[in-house]
Amino acid sequence: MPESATARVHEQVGLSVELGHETPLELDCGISLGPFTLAYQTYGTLNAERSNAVLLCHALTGDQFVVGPHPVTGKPGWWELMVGPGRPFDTDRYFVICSNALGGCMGTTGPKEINPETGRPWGLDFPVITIRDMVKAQAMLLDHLGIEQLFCISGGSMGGMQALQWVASYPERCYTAVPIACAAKHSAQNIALNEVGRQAIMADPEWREGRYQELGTNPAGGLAVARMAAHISYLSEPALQRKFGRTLQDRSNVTYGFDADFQVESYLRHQGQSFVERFDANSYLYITRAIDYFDLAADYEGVLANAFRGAETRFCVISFTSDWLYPTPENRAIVRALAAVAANVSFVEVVSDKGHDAFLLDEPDMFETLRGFLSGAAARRGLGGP
Amino acid sequence: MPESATARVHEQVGLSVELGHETPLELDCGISLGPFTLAYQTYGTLNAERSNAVLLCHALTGDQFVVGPHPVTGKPGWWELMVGPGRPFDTDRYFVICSNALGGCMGTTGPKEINPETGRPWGLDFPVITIRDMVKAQAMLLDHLGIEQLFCISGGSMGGMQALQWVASYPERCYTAVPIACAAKHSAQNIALNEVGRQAIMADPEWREGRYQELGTNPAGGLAVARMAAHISYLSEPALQRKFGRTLQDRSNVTYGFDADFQVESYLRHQGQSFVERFDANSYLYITRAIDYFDLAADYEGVLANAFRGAETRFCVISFTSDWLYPTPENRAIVRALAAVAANVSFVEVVSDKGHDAFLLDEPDMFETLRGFLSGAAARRGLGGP
Amino acid sequence: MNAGSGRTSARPDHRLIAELVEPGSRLLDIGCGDGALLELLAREKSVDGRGIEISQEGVNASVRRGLSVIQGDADTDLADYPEAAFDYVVLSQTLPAIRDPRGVLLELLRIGRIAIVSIPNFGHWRNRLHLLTRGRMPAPRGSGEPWYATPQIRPCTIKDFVMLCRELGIAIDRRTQVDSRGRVRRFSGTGRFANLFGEQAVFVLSARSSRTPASGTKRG
Amino acid sequence: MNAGSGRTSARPDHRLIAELVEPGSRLLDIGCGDGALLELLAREKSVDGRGIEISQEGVNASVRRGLSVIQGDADTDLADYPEAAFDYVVLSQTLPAIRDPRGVLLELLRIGRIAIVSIPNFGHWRNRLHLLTRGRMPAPRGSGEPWYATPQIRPCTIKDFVMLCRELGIAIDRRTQVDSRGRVRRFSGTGRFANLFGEQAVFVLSARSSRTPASGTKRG
Repeated sequence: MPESATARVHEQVGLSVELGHETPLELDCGISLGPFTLAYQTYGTLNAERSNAVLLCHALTGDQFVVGPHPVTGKPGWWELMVGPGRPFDTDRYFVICSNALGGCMGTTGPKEINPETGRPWGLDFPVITIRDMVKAQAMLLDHLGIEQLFCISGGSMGGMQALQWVASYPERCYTAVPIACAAKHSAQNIALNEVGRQAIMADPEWREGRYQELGTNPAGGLAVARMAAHISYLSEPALQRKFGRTLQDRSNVTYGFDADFQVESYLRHQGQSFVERFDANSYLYITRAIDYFDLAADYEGVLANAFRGAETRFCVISFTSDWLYPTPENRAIVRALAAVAANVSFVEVVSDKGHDAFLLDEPDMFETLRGFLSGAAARRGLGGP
Repeated sequence: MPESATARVHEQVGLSVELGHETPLELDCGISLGPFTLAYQTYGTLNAERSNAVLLCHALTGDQFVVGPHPVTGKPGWWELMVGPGRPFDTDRYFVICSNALGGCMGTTGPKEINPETGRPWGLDFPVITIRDMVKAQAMLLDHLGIEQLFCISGGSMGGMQALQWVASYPERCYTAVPIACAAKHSAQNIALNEVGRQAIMADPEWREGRYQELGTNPAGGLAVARMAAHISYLSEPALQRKFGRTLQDRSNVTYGFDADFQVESYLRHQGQSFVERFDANSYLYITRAIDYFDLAADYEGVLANAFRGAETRFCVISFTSDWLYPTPENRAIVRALAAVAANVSFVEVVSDKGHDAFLLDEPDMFETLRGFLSGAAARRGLGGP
Repeated sequence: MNAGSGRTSARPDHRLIAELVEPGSRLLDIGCGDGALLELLAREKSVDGRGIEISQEGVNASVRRGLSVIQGDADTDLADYPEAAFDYVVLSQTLPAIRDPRGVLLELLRIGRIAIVSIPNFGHWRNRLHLLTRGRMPAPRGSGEPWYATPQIRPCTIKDFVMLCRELGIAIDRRTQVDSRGRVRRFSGTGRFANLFGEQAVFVLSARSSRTPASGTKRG
Repeated sequence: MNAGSGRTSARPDHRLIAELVEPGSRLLDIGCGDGALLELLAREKSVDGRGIEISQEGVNASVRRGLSVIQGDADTDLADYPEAAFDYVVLSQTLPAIRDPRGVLLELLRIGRIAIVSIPNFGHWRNRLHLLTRGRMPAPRGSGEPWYATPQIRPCTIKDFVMLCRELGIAIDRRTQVDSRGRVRRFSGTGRFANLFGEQAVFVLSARSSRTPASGTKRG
């Protein structure tokens, strides 16, 4: 396989730092990782008091390019609507940071990168990582940047899980936390969905037990199928119905064949195809596994509330009515746990038919909620207006 | 590839008939198919008036073995709880017929069978078929058996779609119809789910453009992934949660690897593995395609009610609260269309957390409803008690 | 079939409705419960009946009797039926639980030529709702539940109902009350005393030719 | 902050509650609407307040004010809070819309030391529900909606409420009524005349040491 597009660009764009030279990252699996690279982007300016930093955590297939254009795809960033001057995460007011998750494939150390001990790509020799490991790595980045306390930790989906883990691991470093469309644990159905994706990749003969980079093959077929299966879970039935219904693709009648007769089929195939151009199959295995393993309560005697006991962080939890990956009851379970320790929490269920992906889309109620929450908190924190 | 298990057994067990010698089956795609084989099973005895016949239609991955043991798997039949002496479809009272769907792989003509024109397996040369084609083939079977009118046409999921098509195509041949957990059209989300399955099969290099039988390969990996993805859609989140939750498989801690740590993973892998032993990959492509194409209203000026206008068939429509593949609103749309032509219809939404597969499981409310409906109709039809 | 025993055991309001209905007609019973009225009408009047019922138990009991009953409710499911699909539409004791009584009344007379509406008084009504929502028999009259345990409803008096019909231009062709002992008394004139002693009232309604408020109607 | 203008514009019932609350205390406002009471209490009494509100508009307005408000309702969400989490729990004008008023009252005094419950009279209540469900301002008093357009509720009189507190062993420590002109009058004795002229009533409740019915209580 030719060196992938992502490998070509990540040295050219964005920031990165090598961490864990002196003190390695102690992973949950028991392995010490260090040194390792964390690739990240920042937007806005850190104020003199270093009190206006916002750390945004990306979802499964996201990366550090919150605002575009994306160096590989040329497309807008994944939270373009949320971050920028005048946006809820106002870059005239806040210093926004986003790092590529540990195990990712946009410059941060992951299975695609070279294992310094062997000089070959890590592949399946890369240690299995957890959401807590990702958060530990981010905390090391903040140490490097000299940021003691975040004004806000936020993210959607897996990013929201990281926000929860942040408060659990470092409550004093989180002035506010905004977990969106997420859960404190991955459900059986969600583990099953991730497992289908992994099986699709591992069933692809070109995957070669994860050694496809060395062996010059490319499990693109399996990765595309994994993406397609996952993508269905990101959308709601009403959204698919409205967007595509049973509309045919560039034809007036069905063809009685296996081409993409329906628009929804060609949309899905496109999703699969464009994904393999920017994502690494082994990274997909590792990051889905980290999500499967996430069960915050399990680290606290099975009582989620204990994860937040004593935290003075102000929370704003947001869910979406049509999200069936992390439905409102999962988000409400977080709110419930916070209420149980009388924590400071706001909660809004946004009415939307756009499914899980709503957190990435134009949802005025989400923007309004966040804007209000952040402004109120910023005033308390003594952060001036823009 | 060695001749598959299904190919080995279907000559030994069950009934089959060659149809379409004189008048071939005119398929919706424009091709004439004939002669072709229909494999079927019967249970109970046809009465002298030939008025007690019940035709049951199986779902995507089902077959004619309604009552077990299944000749390939040795397991019970798919509707064991519904069919038999004293069951709702009481074989002491009714003559129950079930045929393997056209395009299937348990003895009926399909892509796995030999194309008489070439002497080789049909593979992708098999014409793309529709739900209506399946129903036409069944009608030819009834002609062969000398059955003018069915006392009842019934089935769940794709079987329910066939029941609807039966009334639309042959209203006078259906005294009653019981479509369960189905829809009058396949939604965008459902087309997307089927497409993921097809892409998983077609992305498997061993699929060889559908010529795997001749070339001695086996797209088992792709077919297993297809089954796994589909299987998730058959279960509800609460059912998965109750059955598996985050319980680990034969271990006390996660292994930080890609083995099946969670029970739900090994369950899903087992579902995929056991499916490939009894099902043909090309059949999966053809039958999912037939389901995608199903849109009963489209054949009636876009007005579903027109499909049932004038039918004197008595309907009993049943849905399940936790079915997200064919949710209650889809079933209710059928009821609505029937109401619009003032047809004779009963409708029950059974409260169940078992998801789409509830129609195959022990659901006393479903049994009670059906028992009552069939008894009432049998009395009107002049069928004596058992 | 033992029509005699059926006749003896029928509820007074069912018997009253059965007397109103032409033999062989098409009828929809909204809130048909266990199908007792539909069965009575099929047996004694050869009525071609359909039912709508919200409770699973009711639908099952009805289907078991061989009746055609849809699980659903008046607020959402009447729109499915074509105009003039039925000769009669019966709305039995469920009006106070309906979210949009105004819309439903208009629907009754769109899909049916004649609507038969029975209005329970509040006490009776509370008992019935209790049955519907708890699945138990109502407590004996007088031993009512405390206020905080009753279902949430919208009380409607007979007078309220008459005023609404007038506003909608619906003609009240006949009006009968059944008292607590099952005795029937018929009203044709004013409704002044109706609220005082009616255990329940049964109204036979039809659409006026014009929907404009009928100013010439006698005032109740 | 302009406390003066805030003081002038505050609703009479909010002002009354503000007078009852100790400075610096922890308070939960159930059905907090746009957060006006919580903001008043934070500003004037340094109260550490939380809110529960069912409407999206209300939650958004509250969160925009920097308040901590959860979208939810009293029937399901009070169970999440630990015992004695708050000094005060306020239930403002929402009792008649609650499915299980009995359970909710007990919850109030589990999670809070003192409960402040305001009961609207039926007319006022109808207006408020109208606002909640339609998102419009209530029609001027007296021009009420017709019966069939009102939301379904469970009417509760002040007397009903007093009886329920007695049954649950809840002490009524203080009771105040606000009439239609916003004038406050305080009651301590019987509730005989309360239903007749109270525009709304505000009760201050606490748990009795024993939950057995207090037979020695004066009858209302």
